[in-house]
Amino acid sequence: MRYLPLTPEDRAAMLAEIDVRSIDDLFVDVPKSAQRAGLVDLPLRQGELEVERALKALAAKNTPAGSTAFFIGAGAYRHHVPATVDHLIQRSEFLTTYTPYQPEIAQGTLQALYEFQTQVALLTGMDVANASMWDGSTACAEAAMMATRVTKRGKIVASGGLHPHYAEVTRLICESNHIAFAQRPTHVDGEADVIGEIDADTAAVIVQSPNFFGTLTDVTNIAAAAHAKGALLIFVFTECVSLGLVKSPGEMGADIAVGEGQSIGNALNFGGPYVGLFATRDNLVRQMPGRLAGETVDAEGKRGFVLTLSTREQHIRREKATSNICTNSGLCAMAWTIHMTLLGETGLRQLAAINHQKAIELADALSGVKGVELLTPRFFNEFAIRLPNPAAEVIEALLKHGVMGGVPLSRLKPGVMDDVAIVAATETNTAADIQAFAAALSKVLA
Amino acid sequence: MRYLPLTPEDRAAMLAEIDVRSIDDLFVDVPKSAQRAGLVDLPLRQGELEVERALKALAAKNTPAGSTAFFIGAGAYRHHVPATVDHLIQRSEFLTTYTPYQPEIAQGTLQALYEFQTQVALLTGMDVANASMWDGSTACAEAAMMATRVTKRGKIVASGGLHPHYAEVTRLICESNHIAFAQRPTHVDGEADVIGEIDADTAAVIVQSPNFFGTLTDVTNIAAAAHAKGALLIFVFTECVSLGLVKSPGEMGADIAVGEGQSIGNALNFGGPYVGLFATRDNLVRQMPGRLAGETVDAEGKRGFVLTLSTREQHIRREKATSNICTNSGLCAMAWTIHMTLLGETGLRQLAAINHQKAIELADALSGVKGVELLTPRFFNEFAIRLPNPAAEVIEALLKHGVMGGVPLSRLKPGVMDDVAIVAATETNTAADIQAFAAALSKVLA
Amino acid sequence: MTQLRSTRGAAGDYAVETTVSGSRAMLQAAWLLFEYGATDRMGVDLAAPGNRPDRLGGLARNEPIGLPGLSEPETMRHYVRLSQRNYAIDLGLFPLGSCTMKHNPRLNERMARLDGFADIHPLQPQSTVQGALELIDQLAHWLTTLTGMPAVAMSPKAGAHGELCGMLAIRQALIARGEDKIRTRVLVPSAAHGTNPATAAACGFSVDEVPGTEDGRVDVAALKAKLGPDVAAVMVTNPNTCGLFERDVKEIADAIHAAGGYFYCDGANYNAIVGRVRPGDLGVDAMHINLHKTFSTPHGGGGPGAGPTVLSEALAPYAPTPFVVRDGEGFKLIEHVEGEAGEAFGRMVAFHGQMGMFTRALSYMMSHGADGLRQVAEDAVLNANYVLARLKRKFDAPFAAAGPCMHEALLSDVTLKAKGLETVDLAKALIDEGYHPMTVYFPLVVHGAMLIEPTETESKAELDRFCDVMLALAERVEAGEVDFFKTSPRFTPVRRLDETRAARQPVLRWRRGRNDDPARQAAE
Amino acid sequence: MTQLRSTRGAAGDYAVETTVSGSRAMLQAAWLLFEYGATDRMGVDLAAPGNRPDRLGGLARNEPIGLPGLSEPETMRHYVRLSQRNYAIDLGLFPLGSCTMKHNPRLNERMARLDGFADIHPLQPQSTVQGALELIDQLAHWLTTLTGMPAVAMSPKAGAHGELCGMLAIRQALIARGEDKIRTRVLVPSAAHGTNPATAAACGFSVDEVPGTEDGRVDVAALKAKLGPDVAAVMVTNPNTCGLFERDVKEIADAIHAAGGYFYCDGANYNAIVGRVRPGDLGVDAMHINLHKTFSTPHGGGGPGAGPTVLSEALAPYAPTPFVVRDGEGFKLIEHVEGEAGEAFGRMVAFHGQMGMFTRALSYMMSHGADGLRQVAEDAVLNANYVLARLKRKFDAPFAAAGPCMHEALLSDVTLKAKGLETVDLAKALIDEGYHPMTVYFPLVVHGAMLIEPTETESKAELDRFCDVMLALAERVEAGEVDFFKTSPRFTPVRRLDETRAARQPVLRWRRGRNDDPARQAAE
Ligand SMILES: Cc1ncc(COP(=O)(O)O)c(C=O)c1O
Ligand SMILES: Cc1ncc(COP(=O)(O)O)c(C=O)c1O
Repeated sequence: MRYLPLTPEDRAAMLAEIDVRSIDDLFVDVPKSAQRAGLVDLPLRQGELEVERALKALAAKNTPAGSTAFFIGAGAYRHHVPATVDHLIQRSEFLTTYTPYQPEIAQGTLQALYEFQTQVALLTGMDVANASMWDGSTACAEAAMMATRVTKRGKIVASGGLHPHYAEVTRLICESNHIAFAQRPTHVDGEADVIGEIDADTAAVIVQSPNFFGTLTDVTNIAAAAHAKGALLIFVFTECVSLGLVKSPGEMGADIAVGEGQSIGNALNFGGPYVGLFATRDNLVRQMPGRLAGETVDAEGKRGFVLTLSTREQHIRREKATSNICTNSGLCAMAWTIHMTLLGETGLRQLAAINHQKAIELADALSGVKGVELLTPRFFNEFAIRLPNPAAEVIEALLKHGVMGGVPLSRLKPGVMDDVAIVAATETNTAADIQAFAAALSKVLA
Repeated sequence: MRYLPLTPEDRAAMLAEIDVRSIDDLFVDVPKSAQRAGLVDLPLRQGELEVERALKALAAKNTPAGSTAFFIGAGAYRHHVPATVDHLIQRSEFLTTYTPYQPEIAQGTLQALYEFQTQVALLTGMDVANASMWDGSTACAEAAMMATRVTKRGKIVASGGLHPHYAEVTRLICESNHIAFAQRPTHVDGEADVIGEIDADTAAVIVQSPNFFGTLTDVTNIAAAAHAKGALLIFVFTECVSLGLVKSPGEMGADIAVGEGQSIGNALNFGGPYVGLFATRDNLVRQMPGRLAGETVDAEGKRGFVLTLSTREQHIRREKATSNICTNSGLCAMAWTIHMTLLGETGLRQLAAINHQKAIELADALSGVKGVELLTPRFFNEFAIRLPNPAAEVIEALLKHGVMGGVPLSRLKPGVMDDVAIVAATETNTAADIQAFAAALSKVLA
Repeated sequence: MTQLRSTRGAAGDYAVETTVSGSRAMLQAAWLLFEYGATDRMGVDLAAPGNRPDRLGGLARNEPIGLPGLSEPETMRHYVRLSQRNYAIDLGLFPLGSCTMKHNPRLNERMARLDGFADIHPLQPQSTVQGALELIDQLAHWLTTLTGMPAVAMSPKAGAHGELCGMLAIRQALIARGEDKIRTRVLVPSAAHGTNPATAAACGFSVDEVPGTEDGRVDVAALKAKLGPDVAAVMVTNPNTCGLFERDVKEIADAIHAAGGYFYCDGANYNAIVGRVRPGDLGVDAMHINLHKTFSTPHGGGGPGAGPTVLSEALAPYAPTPFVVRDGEGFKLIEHVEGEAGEAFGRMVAFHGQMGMFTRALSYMMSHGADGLRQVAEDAVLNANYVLARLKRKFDAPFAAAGPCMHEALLSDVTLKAKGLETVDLAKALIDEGYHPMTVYFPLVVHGAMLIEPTETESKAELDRFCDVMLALAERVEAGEVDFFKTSPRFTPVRRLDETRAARQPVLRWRRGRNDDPARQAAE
Repeated sequence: MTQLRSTRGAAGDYAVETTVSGSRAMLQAAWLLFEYGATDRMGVDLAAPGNRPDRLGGLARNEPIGLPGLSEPETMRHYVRLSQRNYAIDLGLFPLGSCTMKHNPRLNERMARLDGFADIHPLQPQSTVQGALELIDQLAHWLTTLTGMPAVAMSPKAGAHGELCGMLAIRQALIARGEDKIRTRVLVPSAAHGTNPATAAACGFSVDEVPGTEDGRVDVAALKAKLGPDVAAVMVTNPNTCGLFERDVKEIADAIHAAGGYFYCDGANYNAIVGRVRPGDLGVDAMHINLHKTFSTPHGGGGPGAGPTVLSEALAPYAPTPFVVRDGEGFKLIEHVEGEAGEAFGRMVAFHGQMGMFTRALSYMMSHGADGLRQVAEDAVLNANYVLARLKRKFDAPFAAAGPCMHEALLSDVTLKAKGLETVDLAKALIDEGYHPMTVYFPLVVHGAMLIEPTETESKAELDRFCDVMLALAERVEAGEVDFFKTSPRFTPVRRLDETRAARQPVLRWRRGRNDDPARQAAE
């Protein structure tokens, strides 16, 4: 087998050195009844050619986003990732290395993470960021748990605009830990709605901007209200490109900013792997989950980087750790930081501006279709529309016109606002795509 | 522009340091009349996204071989190249380096070339090989010229089975150098035909096996005949995988073995870049064209590699050089040597056996189609068939059945044997492909 | 200016010449991005945005962000240079015990990047992603068949997330039984990986540590003694973190089941038994599988991974959403707790899990097949035992008498301590010899532990070279060459790093002026 | 065994510790494939071949071949380790004059690998490759528009092959004029690249060398004096190999035309003028364009490249086969000399040229556009002049007074010679500083020439660092630190290599027993 270097002669020599007769002698500790003599009932080994053929056949059963006029967002966004990014993250030295536990031979990863942390902190306007979480939704749940540790309180309040998956994930973790999780009713433009729910046991409020309906919210007042009651403000974003154009959570008073980083550097990948971004204020860093790269010096006084503050982590603190996370999203973070380096501030701002303009163009085009109502008052690159028919049916019908026209809200929140679809535009959409969408929608609704 | 790091401020500062006022001052030596003020009439710069979109649209106008039942060979062969190969040749250190003129920082390329040379020598059964030529056809022409230098004679005799393109290229170079080029008439199985043409002025005979019609020939007697008259035998191959299964040119008495290496490590690429293999005997090495890596030691006695015997080459010997080649096919040679390392002798033999068996299967299947005659008596993975209709028409008709069923001889040799097609099979063809071909051919000929 | 100096006082007396550039031949100087990037530089060309009036509702960003950019060529160099400061499997042996650093085939990378897998959105209409759902179903089939378990939850993002999945399924089962308020204690062996107790705590259980025996296994008697009506589960790693198979695994399973609890098995070491032993035959209720360990998806410098979690009949009904079911000729993704997923404990993550890792893992499994995977386990175990056999001559192997090891060999620091050295010193000397050190100081139950996992993708020749080096270093230990070890590594881009300083005075991000390169500051 | 030793006698007194493994931290030992591969090992899994009786006609191979194989993980390591012994553009400045080592965008790599370009056979029916033909046509359009020439031959495989193309077109034109037997002499300046005389000779011309002037240009008077009825062509490089623009290019063109010959322009340095100056406006009859220089296709350690050759009205009819023509809505590939290609001089290569390079080059051109390409030329020239301005203070720049340089700056070894040093010594010291040396000893017309081509993809900061290093080294030259230079490089995987020995006792391949590693032999 091509991945296995041992030859039959090697194996024989090694068994002799170990002083056993056969490989079975090395498995003596396995209960007899659990020893399987034969092979499991699965196909035998195959060459690259055969495996590639089979997997390509599976891939061919999917419709790539890029082969359609594509307008789905709702937490994952189709952006153009420069070829340089994918080239670099495939370098053996990044791809096939481990968590940088031996810093002297992992300065590459460590410096890149240190730079990543700095970029995330700058982008969110926060003091400090960690080296990545699994994705935006688990980052959100971790933020909630962190808030309970910081405040020693037992309740989390979430807005009705929080991404439904994020809410489900966070609710699950909270409730498993006997933390109350109160989510406000679904609302296109109601982030401030959380204020009334804040009480003396509230650890944090979770608000999202742009929220699930694409609505932008100035959370400054919400943060003030939370702080007045000793609660933290957790700011969630699912489209990190928005931060190139809109006020940062730091600026608006967030204590923890978490979100999905997929938009920068990472492909859609049917939902994963993605990269959770997690940033907070300096004074909260010791309650932060996840790995942290930090600066130090070597024996000669030269600058170098190491993983640090690991007494927060499971491998040191065990059941008292700030999180159970171990393997994170290292390579996705690497992709993120490389893409962000290519953009720089000017590029990011321009990319964000393009996204916003495309979304406006799309909103105008769709609003012009009879029966379509634009629901989102302020948006970045995504908004909700109300349709005259159930959104799921409309979206399905659009498919036949080569258009993937968003996500029906009912897919994520069954039973609520069946006639609403969430629609996103990015720099990858051409004017022709937008026209095709509007035209197809007219036909479908006709 | 993303590839240009200079900023406007940089440019100003640099002009100041150079002590000129504007960039135009640096172009003062260009005649005024040739200075162009404006831009040439071509599109302006575009981002990655736009360029990718445009080029993907062009690519989509082609039919990839892999999307059909594919049986074209005739000098370029569709083989499976392991993913490892393409990954490795894309490493910055191989991809973006130059000819290893500074050996202390080019040991990677140099050692790989030394290994490549050794592998080519082993495969061909020759003493020594160079570091690659542009492709098989130019290697063939170079071999002819080398033979004239070695023998100081003025005539080259080529078999009628030599690949028509190779013959054209070699004829052109010979005739430009006032060397007579005598090619025997086209013949499916007539390599030995050259013997009668050898005279006292013959520098070399060029024979091919498998030849253009796929026919295998034992050239031992031809070599003996050439040697008897003081001429060299140049052995040509276009399918280097064949050497895993059949006798090597070295074994059969060749003085120079040249051929196309594309089959190993390299994609079809619509004809290029490919990699010319060039091997010869030790005593002829100083007349060899192309670069050579050789072993030496460093100042501490450690083994190392350098480019050597460069007094043969244009940059030293100028008009007396053995060739004008400079840039060669380095990275394709790298791909070749990596693929060959993955195969090893056992793998190469097995790959060759699969190819041969697929070709037999195909020959049997096609012979079973009414009106089709198998012309090639002994073959490796390619053979000629005679069709009842003009081959070009049949091939065209097969397309509609999703079959690329070989090459009509008329495409390469117009006017000769219009009813003959050259058909190849490789490990990439499934039994279903072969059946599809036979079935489609039946229909087309019905 | 250029200067000859001997700065290595602390590191031994090695005369060193510095360079003007700060680079040394191919080892290029690597500045921080922030030290030479600029906010107005970039490595992209973007179309001009349109100019319709914005719809940001006054939320436009006014303040500068401060994100530096670089041109594309500079970006390329920045990261290529950084990359060369990393060790990697592709460079040499990476015998990190418990981490399973095996060869990562590039076929898998190629497959994961097919447009049909990489360029599909998790919320596309299901009719347009049938191939993706089929792939998940196929992978699930491989995993359940290999493990002999009836069900698998595919969405966990990593091993620890899989642990969470298993423990939440257990909690849900307890809720169904009305015992969730009672059964709140989870037993975890002292040798367990940190994620086990952390996970148990992360979903609200209390953790009770079970001691180990002299021979590196769970103390079954002690475990039984701790069982009771408040115990929800035991979390046992098998093969365990000492590299041994828990001989009494069935007894443990029976005992916890008899006590009304569940058996969570940490499957991080499943690579030692894949294709040969089925956890389903051992009484396991839940076990995560690190696709990034057993099934070769790359570790990427820390992630991403994937932690599909197989579940017993008892727990299968509580598997989280989403999951894939067959639906006539096609496949359906069930995304909500209601309806077909009625008893599901909920959702662990946005969308459907680590598709990119699924593709890679399936590509690996199909390449190996049933035969190859069994060979994987056998060669992994053979390689570890071979290393153990060679090294135990010069190192203390605390459990070498306790039966063969599985996929990893465990040593202690006894021989080092005797000479005033520590495990870390040996590790740093190994670095100079061109090897990534083994896992050090884990498991905690062995003093100065060195856990060596060669994996099946190492050749005998490579293992012999490694053992030769280890034995040669052991001789230097015996010779008491303390200074040599304490000043290692010396051939690395940076020397031994001050981790204490990093933790005491944390500098977790760059800030202009506040933390420029100390060497540079000194030079100025 | 490990040993402390000081072996660097010849290289200065640097105490060095060897390792047991032969590796040094991340610099891994790299054996020859033949020293550890085996003929029965492999890194592929292949299906079982069928078993029909063979049709080889008794030609089956019986003797062993001797080709070693490695498993896939070992293969990966072998080449990753080798790769790290290479310098590359992606690592740092690579200022090889005349070679144009500029940034190689990865977009181009991605585009060239699209199935629609990479997985098409050159002999597929033309109806199935219309996109490929269109791409060739588009690229031809860019090249002819940029150069202002009416036609371009696309099939040449490299620059030298393009030279051959141009010279064969000239020969064909002479044949058409009935003058091929008369006009057999080609004038080539003494500063020309070796491929120029070699190419002229390779197609049967005799070469007559034209001297240069004091200021680094062609001696026009001398050239004119050599013109005559037997002259077929002049081959002039412009910008020339001294990095200067041939001011009198039009006079040269007029003179050769008046004398009945043709003007071949070596376009290797076209990158200095692309988008700003059109060779078509200078009287050029033929000029090759190295896509691997001006248009950024990677050099790949020596190749492949591509050398499309633009042709004047006079030569266009003789362009070689194959070529692409528009055919209604589509495109047609003309493959034979007969018919539409009636006057073509013939075929230079199998198939149709370097498609893989065409895709990359077009991707680069489209990215830059007309505006970007002009900026390419300007920045390339600016960068070179900047380096020249800074370096001429400490180095002899023989033609600095002869006007601005174009894309490359030329120095001589005057200051080195004065201290008993040579160009090679400076080059090797540069290596230690992390730079690839400039082109050395070319052009031949300058003693110990150092030809520095930074290209436009270098930042000012990088150029400043490079100049700082050069100037610091110049100080060490002045200080007469001969030993320092002669023992450079010292930070490389191997020290200075003995090239003389390699040429005197050529060892051009590995043979068992005959050439094992000398260091190993000594050790045994
Ligand atoms: C024994 C053991 N359990 C659990 C884990 C956690 O797995 P992951 O890192 O994928 O979250 C690890 C990882 O190192 C491990 O070694
Ligand atoms: C001036 C000049 N002419 C011609 C060539 C030959 O080009 P190629 O190497 O592509 O054959 C070169 C290449 O170095 C060159 O610098």
